Amino acid sequence: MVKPQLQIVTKDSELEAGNELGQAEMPFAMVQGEPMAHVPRDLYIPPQALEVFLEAFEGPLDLLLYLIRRQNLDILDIPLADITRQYMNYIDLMQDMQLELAGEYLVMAATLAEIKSRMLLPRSAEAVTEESDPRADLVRRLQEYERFKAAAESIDRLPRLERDFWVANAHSELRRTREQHPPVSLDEMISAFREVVTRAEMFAHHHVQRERLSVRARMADILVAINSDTFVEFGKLFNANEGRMGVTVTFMAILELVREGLIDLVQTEIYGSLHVRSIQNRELRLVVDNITEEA
Amino acid sequence: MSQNHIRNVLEAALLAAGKPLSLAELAQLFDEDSRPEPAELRDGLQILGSDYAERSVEIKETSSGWRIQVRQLYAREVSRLWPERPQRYSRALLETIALIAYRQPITRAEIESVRGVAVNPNILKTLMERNWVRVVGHRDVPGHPELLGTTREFLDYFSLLSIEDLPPLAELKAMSDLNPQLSLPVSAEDDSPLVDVALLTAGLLGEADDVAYVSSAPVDLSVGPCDDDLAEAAH
Amino acid sequence: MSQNHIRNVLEAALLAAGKPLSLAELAQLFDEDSRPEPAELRDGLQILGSDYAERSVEIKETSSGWRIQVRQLYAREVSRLWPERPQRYSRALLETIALIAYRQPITRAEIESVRGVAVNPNILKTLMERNWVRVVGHRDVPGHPELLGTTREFLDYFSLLSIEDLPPLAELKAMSDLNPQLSLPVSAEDDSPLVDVALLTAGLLGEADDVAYVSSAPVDLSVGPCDDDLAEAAH
Repeated sequence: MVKPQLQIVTKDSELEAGNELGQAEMPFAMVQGEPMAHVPRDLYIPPQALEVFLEAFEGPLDLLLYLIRRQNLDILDIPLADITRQYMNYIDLMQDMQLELAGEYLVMAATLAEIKSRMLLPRSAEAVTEESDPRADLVRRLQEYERFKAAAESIDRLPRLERDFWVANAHSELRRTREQHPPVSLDEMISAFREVVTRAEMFAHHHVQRERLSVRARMADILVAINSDTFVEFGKLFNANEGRMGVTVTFMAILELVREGLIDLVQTEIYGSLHVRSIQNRELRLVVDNITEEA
Repeated sequence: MSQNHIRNVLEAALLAAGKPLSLAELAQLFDEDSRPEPAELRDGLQILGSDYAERSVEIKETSSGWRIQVRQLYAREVSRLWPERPQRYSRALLETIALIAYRQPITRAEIESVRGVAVNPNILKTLMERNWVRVVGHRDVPGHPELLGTTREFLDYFSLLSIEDLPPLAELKAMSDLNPQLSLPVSAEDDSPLVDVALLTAGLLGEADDVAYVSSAPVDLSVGPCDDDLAEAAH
Repeated sequence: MSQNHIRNVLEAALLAAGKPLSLAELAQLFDEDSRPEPAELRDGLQILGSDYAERSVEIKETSSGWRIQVRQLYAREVSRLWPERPQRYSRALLETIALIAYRQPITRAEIESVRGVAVNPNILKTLMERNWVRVVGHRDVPGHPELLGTTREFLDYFSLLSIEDLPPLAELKAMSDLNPQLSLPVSAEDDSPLVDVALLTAGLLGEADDVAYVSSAPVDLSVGPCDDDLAEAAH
């Protein structure tokens, strides 16, 4: 098993590291050994949040809209070069982080590059009409998408059943006696189950790529959650809402921490509950793979 | 038949059914020889509604008929019955249903082209299982893709009488709306409207912003007759 | 708090629930700082009952609490709501009952995560009305979601003595035959250990109590590589 790059940095070495990198200019991510310092400041996203960030977008149009709206720009008058550069930066960042990127994002990158190159070409005055503005089609798509994005939000705000109001129901004995229940065969039910399991398996494959959870990130989370003064109940470290995979990642993270001698796992009685305590010295500061945890 | 009796049969049926009932279904409730006229049924529903004026429920007409529903006023209290928070719909699902609702009949490919991403099959499945969306036909193009539309259940869920009751879509603006800005007299900075050859050698994604503006700025676009074309193209 | 308000909240909840609610459940509906005493609740129910004197419904106390029910007087009319011939169950319903049977106890969210689509509340309602499914407890996670299980009636219907008599899933297991080599030992390029697909597919057929496994396994943990433990846990 490859040892995760988890290191304990003492105060001294932390100072060294600080001097070397410059406290303010600390790279926020290491990609293939290179600090990612070239990404503009306004693009800063903590690496762990990047996946969440990517999932926050419904696709390339949504990402473009975000870039435009963030600067209070009008869709009709996009500074294309600027927006294209920002868009490319995000794409590069996502690829560097090895996030699975939907092909649509790359298609949009190509489209932007094409529009931009067309805008660089000199055109005769007569030929320049709105139609020939290379941005026109993109603008139309952005506007159209934005309309439906807004429509989706307004549908979400409509009062709806089971959230804002409920259908009134009164008990009726008749319902029981009158309603005919359709017959179901055992075979029918088993084949339904077989199908759902098969489908779930396919779904699982699809999901894994989107929700890769890093064990190292989880190790950091755990170390943040516990301290050396008090014991934390083992079970409290797990969040059942994350499902089997999340629980497993947490479990693996705990195993790693035990192996690294970073935490203490204590069981006071047989079959009693387990408790976890950090055994790191309070003088020490943990640096997980160059991701600095803000104190 | 007394109005009170009609009112009570309507109330009994609506509360027992727990779903909207159409006037035709309501009429079926009564014995054949004393079946009220639609007007009488409407009167009965009206009376029921005014009886409920001070109550926790109201009578509401939705797409597939009439139903009695608990007023939104009591949502805070009633929702405590179900500690699990109500289901939230993902943006992808909401955008998909919005496109189907406003643009129906629509194919999956058309949804994808507006949203710019592939439609997750699970979303369509959820929408169909909820009976919000159904296949209403096939487009007469190669492959005969399915045309999707919304159902009455969808309208019922959001308490809408018809699809026209959906919130209006935002207006589209044509690019020429911005032309006054673009056609301003050329400023001192960029008084050379011609593109410098050197700029062409600049990296594709380099500092070419100005060029982009210059090349589209000097022409007076406001006379262009293309507003309509664009608006049309957008439809 | 006004009697009217109490009465309306009670009515709203009873009609929204469509099933009996106990005095304790009814008390929970109100804000903590203005929660009525049991006596006040009883008064509210009393008032509701007398309001219904001339109506199609009545309020009734049953073993599990209070409910609003349609008066027998309207049985003839109301019975016309329901068709004589049975309809068929949807695929979605069959998959839901199958999952509840094989994976019980299971929450609605868990069903949704396996099926990949939202569970239509009407499906659970139908299954509960048929008395095939019941709430067997609550999962000890935020929101305390209901755990669903099958009933004796369900077993009786299929002539099963116990849930173990359901046909084994041997073939299913063979199908998703999981690779015991979880990708814990990571490759050189990618030193961030990612969870393998096998883990997840294993989850499909496993039990949901990972934590229980985890907490009973810790003795060996310090020893070293945990592949085996994990593979076991995954089973």
